[in-house]
Amino acid sequence: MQPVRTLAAEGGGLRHVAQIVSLSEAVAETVRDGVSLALEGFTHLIPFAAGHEVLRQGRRELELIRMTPDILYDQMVGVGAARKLVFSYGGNPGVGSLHRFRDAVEHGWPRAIEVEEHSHAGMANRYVAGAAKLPFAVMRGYAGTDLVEHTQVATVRCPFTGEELAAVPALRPDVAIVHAQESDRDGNVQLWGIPGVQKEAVLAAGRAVVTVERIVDRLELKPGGVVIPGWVIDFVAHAPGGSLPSYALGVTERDNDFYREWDVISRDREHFQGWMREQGLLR
Amino acid sequence: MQPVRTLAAEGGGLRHVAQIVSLSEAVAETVRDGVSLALEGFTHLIPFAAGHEVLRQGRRELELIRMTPDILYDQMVGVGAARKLVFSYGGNPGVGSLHRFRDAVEHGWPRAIEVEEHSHAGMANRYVAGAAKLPFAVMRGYAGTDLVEHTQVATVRCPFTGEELAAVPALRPDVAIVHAQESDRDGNVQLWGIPGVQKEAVLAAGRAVVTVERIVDRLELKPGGVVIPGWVIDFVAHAPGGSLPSYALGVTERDNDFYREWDVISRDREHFQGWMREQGLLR
Amino acid sequence: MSGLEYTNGELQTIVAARSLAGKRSCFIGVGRPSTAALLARMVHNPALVLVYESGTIGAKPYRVPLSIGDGELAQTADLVVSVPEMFNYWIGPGRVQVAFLGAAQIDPHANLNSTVIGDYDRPRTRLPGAGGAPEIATGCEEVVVIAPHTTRTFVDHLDFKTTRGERTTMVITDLGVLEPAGGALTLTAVHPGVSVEQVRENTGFELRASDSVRVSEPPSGEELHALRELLSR
Amino acid sequence: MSGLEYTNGELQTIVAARSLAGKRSCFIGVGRPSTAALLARMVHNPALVLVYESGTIGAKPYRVPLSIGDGELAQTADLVVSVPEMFNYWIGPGRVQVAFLGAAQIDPHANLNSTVIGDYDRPRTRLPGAGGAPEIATGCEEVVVIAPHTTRTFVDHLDFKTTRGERTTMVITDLGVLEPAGGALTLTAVHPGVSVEQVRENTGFELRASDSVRVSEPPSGEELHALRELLSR
Repeated sequence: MQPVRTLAAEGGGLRHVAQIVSLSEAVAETVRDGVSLALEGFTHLIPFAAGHEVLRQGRRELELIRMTPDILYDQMVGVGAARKLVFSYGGNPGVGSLHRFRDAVEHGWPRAIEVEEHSHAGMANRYVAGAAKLPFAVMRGYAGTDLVEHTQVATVRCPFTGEELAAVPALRPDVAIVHAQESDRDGNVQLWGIPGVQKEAVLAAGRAVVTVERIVDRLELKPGGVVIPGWVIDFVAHAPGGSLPSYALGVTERDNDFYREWDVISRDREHFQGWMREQGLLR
Repeated sequence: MQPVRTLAAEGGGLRHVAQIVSLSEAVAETVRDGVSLALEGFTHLIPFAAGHEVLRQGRRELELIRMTPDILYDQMVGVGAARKLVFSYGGNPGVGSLHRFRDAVEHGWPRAIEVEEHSHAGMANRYVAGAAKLPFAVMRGYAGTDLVEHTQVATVRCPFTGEELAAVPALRPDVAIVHAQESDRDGNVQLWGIPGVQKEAVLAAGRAVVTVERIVDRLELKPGGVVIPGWVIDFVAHAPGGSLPSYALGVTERDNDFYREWDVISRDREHFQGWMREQGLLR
Repeated sequence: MSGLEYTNGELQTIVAARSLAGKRSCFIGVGRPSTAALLARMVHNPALVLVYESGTIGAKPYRVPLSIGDGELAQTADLVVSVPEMFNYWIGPGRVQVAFLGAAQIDPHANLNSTVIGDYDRPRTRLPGAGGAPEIATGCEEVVVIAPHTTRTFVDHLDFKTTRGERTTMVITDLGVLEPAGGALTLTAVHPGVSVEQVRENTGFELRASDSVRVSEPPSGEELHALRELLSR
Repeated sequence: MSGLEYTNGELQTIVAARSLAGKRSCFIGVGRPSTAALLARMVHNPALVLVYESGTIGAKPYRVPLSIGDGELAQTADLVVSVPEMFNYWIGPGRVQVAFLGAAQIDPHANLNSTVIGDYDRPRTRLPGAGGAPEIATGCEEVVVIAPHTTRTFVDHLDFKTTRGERTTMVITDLGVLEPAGGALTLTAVHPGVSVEQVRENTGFELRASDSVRVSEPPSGEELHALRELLSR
């Protein structure tokens, strides 16, 4: 792997052609203390390796954005890397609670954390608006729930029918990182299987990083393949197995046992810290 | 081909499972005089056979909706089947004018026709709103153009930033007909190549018909394949070559010569009528 | 009456599966709802379309998935769509008929709480949050809630109203079945061996019972066999 | 100076192709814009990303396509997206750098008319309409207009303002090149053998000329050969 042609950035939101770099370079170049950071992947293709690299580099005060925080954000919140969490479902899917997330919200351990929560439909539409560079999205939802008082949502009236609808503000993370099965040497990326909101997250973000299972000479379009061209990505990094214990369809398998095991590891503060230290994710 | 299991229609916008019927049955069951009818397909997969069947059945007073009227609507407008045309680009792509469309608008021949025009972005977002069953869509556009005075567009203000944006009303055609490469025997449809707004048109419409090149035992997902499940389709009809002189990627080829020839056929009223009679499209 | 031994949890799943007979499509999360929907496809309704919020429509999993995004769901689905498309084109417009939802708290109007126990800003228990529930509950035609029957779950006032209850047609618990009547959830069935009194004791609000409370049909041999076979996969 | 024979139409295409040197992506319609963009990929900028509103991004057609939806565009594209996605995720947010547009009328501010000649309700000539142009012209960073140079095309007042001219950086005609300066299109170059006076005679508004009107570089042998080869495919 070597860097590909790089064109100077110009105005208008156009980006460089993606550079293929190491994961540590990609993270060091984009993720600074205090940024808003979206690591997306809906159950599938969760960018664990990238999130762990953020922790290895010791980043703190992050605004972490993710529809489904999952184990990855439980780990990041648990070591105190997050100032704020923006999300729509903070559970360990099929297992139960995210204990570190709960501990942070319930007891402020290891630090207090600001929470902004939405419904899935709200978060998805916030990403859609961000990808379209519109300031907001219109949807039916939120009305009649207590979410209205506790999150960023407003109403707009349809100018044709008079119906009142919900408006959610665009999500524009400083940085988005997603994981995909493959890229070519120009940083064009393909992912397949459950696509989640990864394309939207990349397009909504100020800077985008994609970690990939493999780098190939030429992308062959797959059934269900979602292609993201290299010129809307800043960095591509080779990170085989980079979504484990989540999975990359056709390449790795979800480690369901680890999802269950996490319930035990994360339940206790010291057990959690010990495990994170062993993994080099906490100093 | 035989009808598949049909469940009784119930409330809530849920439909029957698609019935596989002949093209003439599909059109007779759905297209009545006066309906709003969207025949979609963006250059690719234009449902010519279905549109011709509408003419063979003598339907009139139609509100014809299509982003790019193309030869098909030139034919339908030219025989006087349309009361109104809703569109965004009325040209013969790469060739020039649609002469029958022009004659109708410029001279009211063979009848006066009401016109409602939008930009492509506006039409596309109108279909998106229709598919989502929202009353309108928000976009940037229209502002500062004369379209504002001559079409259905309004403004909404972003409740978060105060920015004023364009609002376009949802499109909800009574009937949508699209063409696809294949369906299975349950009426699940797959199309690939340029997908246009076909999925949106089907989902936005009150009733939906899909004509297909072939009916197979089992759909195999193709690269770029867009699947529309049979339970949001009313009728599937076998119509091989049904998008010619447009094309179905991988099955038929675009008849570019006919697109050029149409310029000659359509330029003159009598030549046009003679040709349409020969084809059985005008009595 | 089969005379078979079973748990009330098993019967709860079986009753939920029965509610999907004759239905066209069902939106499901993980856990018991997923088990019930797979059981429905095995026993009552092989054509039932399963929809998971991960974007898999028409999934045909052989095993009960641990997560809503398991690979098997994508591989067996009729189509797989993005999350925005799932909510905007499929859930929102009401294209999915029945939704199975769970909750930590349920009030007499079938409103649900899955956000916090206690005060929002200083919660006693922070729950996972809304997920897809608010828009699923207003988008789908019918909502079936599946929940354990305790006084902690069935409460007079929710600590947080995450999801509206207007479209709820049935609440299936390990003790019986509640249905809305006259604006409030009403006990319409008890599982065999459960008394109305026992259900009331486990309900945190004043529970009305219908004039003729039914007794749930116990599991048939086929149902029980299929359920156990499914869970052993 | 090559001394080669060529038409001003050929030079117009070649000048348009040159404008794409160093650019990253270009939105193109059919006809001369398509020819120019393909020529740019052959001669000046093999990495240029071609975007057609049919949804094909990174198309690499061997022949000049007749329609924006020809099969070859889909088959050679890096990705193919739906029309809504094209406008909402790619054009609207400004991800495409340059747009080539045509028009039936152009005013001094580079506003374009492609809707009607004459009154809207009783048009003398009904044109195709807006298509993608209004949002392309406000979404892309730079707009290059390619048009024939006649008094019918360059007019003081448009019969219909279809598309706004603020982002237009260049109008390339068969007589020369106009660029915005001080709020109005100004003649900055004439093609070889064309006088400033001749351009003025063919412009329906008072045309300013820059202090130093350049003469367009005539086609190089490579450019002319590539263009003719392209059109013979």
